[in-house]
Amino acid sequence: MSTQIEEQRETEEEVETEPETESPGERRRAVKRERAAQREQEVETALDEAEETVELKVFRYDPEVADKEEPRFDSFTVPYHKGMTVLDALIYARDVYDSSLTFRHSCRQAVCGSDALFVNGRQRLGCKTQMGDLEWPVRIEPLPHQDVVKDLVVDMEHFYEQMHAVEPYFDPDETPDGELEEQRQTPENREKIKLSTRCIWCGACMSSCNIAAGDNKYLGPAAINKAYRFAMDEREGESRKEERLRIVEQEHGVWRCQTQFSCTEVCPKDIPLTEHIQELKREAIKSNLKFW
Amino acid sequence: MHEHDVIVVGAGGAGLRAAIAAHEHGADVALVTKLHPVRSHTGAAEGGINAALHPEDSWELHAYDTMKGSDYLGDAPAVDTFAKEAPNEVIQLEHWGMPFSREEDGKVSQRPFGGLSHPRTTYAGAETGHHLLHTMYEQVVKRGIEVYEEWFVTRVAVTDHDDPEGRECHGVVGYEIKTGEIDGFYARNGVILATGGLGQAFDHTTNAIANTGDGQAMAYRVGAPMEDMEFVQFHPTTLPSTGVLISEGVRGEGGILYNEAEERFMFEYGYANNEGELASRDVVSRAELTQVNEGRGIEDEYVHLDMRHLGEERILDRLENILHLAEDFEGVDGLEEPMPVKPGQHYQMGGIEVNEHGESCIDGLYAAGECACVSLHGANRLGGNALPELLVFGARAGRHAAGAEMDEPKIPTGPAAESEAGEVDLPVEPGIVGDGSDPVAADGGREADDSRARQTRSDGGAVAIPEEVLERAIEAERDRVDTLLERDGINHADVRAKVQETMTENVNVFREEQNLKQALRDIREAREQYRHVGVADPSRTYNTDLIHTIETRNVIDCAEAITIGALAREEFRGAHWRQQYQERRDDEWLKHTMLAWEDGTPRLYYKPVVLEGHDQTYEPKERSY
Amino acid sequence: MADHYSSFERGGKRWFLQRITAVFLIGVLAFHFVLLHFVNHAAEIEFAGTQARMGNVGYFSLMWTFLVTATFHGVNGVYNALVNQGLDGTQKKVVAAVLTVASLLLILQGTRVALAMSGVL
Amino acid sequence: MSQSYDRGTVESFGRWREFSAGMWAWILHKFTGWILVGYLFTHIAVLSTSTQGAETYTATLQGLEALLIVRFLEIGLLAVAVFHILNGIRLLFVDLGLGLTAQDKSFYASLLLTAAITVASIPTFLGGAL
Repeated sequence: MSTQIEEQRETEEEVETEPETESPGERRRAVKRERAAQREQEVETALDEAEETVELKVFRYDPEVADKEEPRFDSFTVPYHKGMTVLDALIYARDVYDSSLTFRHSCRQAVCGSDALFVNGRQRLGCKTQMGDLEWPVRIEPLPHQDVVKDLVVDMEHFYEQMHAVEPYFDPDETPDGELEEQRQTPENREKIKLSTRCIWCGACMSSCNIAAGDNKYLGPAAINKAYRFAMDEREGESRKEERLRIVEQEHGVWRCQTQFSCTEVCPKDIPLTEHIQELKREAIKSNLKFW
Repeated sequence: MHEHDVIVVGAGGAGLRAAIAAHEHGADVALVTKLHPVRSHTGAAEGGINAALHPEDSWELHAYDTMKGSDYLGDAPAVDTFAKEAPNEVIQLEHWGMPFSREEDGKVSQRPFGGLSHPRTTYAGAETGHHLLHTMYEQVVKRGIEVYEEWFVTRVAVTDHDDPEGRECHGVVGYEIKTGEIDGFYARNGVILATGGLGQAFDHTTNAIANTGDGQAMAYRVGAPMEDMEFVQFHPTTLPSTGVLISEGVRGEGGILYNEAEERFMFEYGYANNEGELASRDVVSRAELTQVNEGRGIEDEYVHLDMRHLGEERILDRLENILHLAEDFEGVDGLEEPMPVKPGQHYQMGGIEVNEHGESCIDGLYAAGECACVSLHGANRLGGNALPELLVFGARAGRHAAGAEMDEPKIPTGPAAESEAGEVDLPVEPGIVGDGSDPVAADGGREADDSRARQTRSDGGAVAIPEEVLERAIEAERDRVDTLLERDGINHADVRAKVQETMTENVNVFREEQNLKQALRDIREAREQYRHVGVADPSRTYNTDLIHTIETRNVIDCAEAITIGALAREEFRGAHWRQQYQERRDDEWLKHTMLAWEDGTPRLYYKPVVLEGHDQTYEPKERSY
Repeated sequence: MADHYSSFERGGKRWFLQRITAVFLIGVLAFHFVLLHFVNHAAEIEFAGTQARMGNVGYFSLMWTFLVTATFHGVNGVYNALVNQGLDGTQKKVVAAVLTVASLLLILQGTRVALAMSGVL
Repeated sequence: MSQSYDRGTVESFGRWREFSAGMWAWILHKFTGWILVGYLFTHIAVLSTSTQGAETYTATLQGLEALLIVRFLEIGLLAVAVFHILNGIRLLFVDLGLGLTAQDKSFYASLLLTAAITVASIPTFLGGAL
């Protein structure tokens, strides 16, 4: 212990004295070189020690950086361990090889919906996709059908606009009088909307949808599912439900769905999106035919 | 420059609730958040929301349970206010459409939870946080509240009076992640920090990667003290590779913990002869780590949580979610093999010192949620108490900032509340490194800290014109970012990893003096290294390298505060366990640990715990369940 | 997006008609194929046989309805496919007009053919 | 400062290799639909010869049927029509919310059934032409 403290003191003294002879910039570069050499060593050992390594082919694009203006794929070799997710591999590549590798991520447990990516030709959440379940090398691209801001980051603005277009908020015909009076909801009704409430706004469904790709005005599976979540909630009341149906039955609403099931297949929360869209179509027809 | 009455930083549960409350009181409010609101980590909360709703239950009982759970380090006015207002907040959420789990009669279900004398935890499946977050974001959309998403707030703009209590907060400086633009958010009434946890100070945490203690660190550096930072809750069952939480429900249903020799160690080593695996979180966490440290861990890292004997049917019925988590995040089939688990950082009880209205000692600077310390949870938070906290105190901060009339607060804040100076034997100097001459100093340096600017101003007076305060803060941030982008330096990730490793190694569940000191030395070294960081990515477009580099500075400040507090507190209370001090010592330690950032150097002092509540005074008793 | 609420006319009715015509067409198309390829082989078709069949009022009306529904179902399908690919604005209006005119011409010509076959013309 | 990269429709649709069952069903339904609507126009055009008299009509039809290529095209037409009908039935069930979880299997079933019916009808179509 004591020796460690002394070593520590020495380094501190160095810090105190060295700036006299070296400029901060020089020192910084020296430290950087030292760290870089050390890091290279560490990476080599890590790659040697790892029983397996896996190659990532990652889409790169940055409108501001000369050699990234034209999109390209970069390869990273990452040591593999059991349980490694696509997100883990990307973080390794970024922290060890290239700190400019850009992607959204936060919770790492499939609830924040930040890291929907196009992995080996399919929309998946990076954090809940096991590297071991994929074919190697693993190709990672930003979500298709959305503009790329940089590397794996896509512009989500349009997705959010569509979500907001369905008036995605609880808005009952009437609320209970008493301050501590709750609205009643049957367990069956809660069960009916349960799956639809699981949406994490990751955008995988929208990206997988051929119709949304061609028709920019199409509300898309996520937004329609959001409308379903409220239209089917018995607490809101009949007149609000009618209004909600009117929103989704516009020309670029539910009718555009061609039941390709691509959204349902990629949904990381297993929401039966196509089923919900179909049910809203029937609800809309029923409410318009009236005699059903 | 953007201008609003109230600026809320962070759009998780507390931020959204605060924004809605301020909006309802007529304020022009805006949310500024580094993530899109629905990406906030409130969404990861599983368990539920405690509130005394049943006629047989009462807020007094909830308050008593909370106070007992806090190991008598909670402040009674906060605890009472919390327990009284939680029911209204829960019903409010229900009125906003939250899909609570329901009883047959259509009423909101409530279930029992650890440390509660009555089943008062309302929930929405095992995804309560997700539903709470989305329900409130939807209400924000309904009200048309402005949201600046993917704007990273890097600094709080505060006047530079010598005494922190004389300072006023006039806004924040934000960095738009997509474009690299730096701009000011001028707050006419107040700034509410609701930035959440600091789990990234540890390398194994249930927290999101975005939980880097930004609010705590920013407030700390402009003079709002940090309170009780040593109290960190560790959850005993998290997956080793990712830190994903495996709910207590597995052990509740009968899951068993085994060591490498397949011994049921909770009993065989006598850690909890009665409760076994179901002993309280801190006891189980300590038992697991003891096994690992004594060489009986699997791969020297974790233990096994086995639920196979429960049978496929029961597992699928009650714990299906757990199967998915183990499969998706660890590649383990819980029906076929035991799941690896180890303790992980889960929740920070301490934070920015505020009163019941969410006010810090700096005028116009508020904090709510996990980044704040009211103090409600004291030394240990009960399960299901975090979500109601962010509702109650988020709403109160929003109302107060919007100018609502409220009672005189009973919890004192700021240096004036000091009851005694603190003394702690530190192995290295804490706080900033060097003389602070590094201009923008990736380190933050004395320049980045308003106190230095105050001392160096040629006219010697305090900058008091609000716009000027913000302008100067914007300039400082532009300098900082320019320098980081232009200069050559090391990757922040190395520095962050160093801090995280030492925190997990030395300031974990077990706290021994020499380890805490080692952590402080490592943190010091990390500060040294941080002076040499640079951002390799030259782009202004979505530069996460830059964002993470700035966050790492916040992580360092938080880690240091936790460690100093842990070294100072010489007793065993709640989540804080010291090897040399195995008892709670009420005679000496019934007080809050406070850290004030004075000219770049943390100063330790204490303030008394307020045990006098609204109707009753709490008597510290032995905490046994 | 949500500022104009559309009525049933905007898409729902055509969607519904597409399904109703589909149900009808499934039966009639199958019948048509079986009758004119399996019962009567296409190669053996003569005007006389056609005239005999079309002389029957029931068969005539079935075939004429077949023509109309098939035209609607087909042309509406084409229009939907184009709209799905993002057809919009003036272009969309032009396409709608062209397709409507084409449909009407087809039905008109089809009717003339049918009348000729039944010997009325 | 901020601009984004639009990958364009072509690149988006270059992803057909990664299509799943439901997407293939959609593509095939559209494709067969286009053929059928095209055939409808052609069919009426051919039948229009009836307005020029019985002989012209009979001669045109039998002349066409004498061509082997037409016989093969007819087999193709049958395949197209059968698939469109079967998949159409599948889609009607989907619209009614029935059997959604088996939507991929019902697509494969439509394909197999189409193939079977087509193969079985070859003798009838080619009868007399060879």
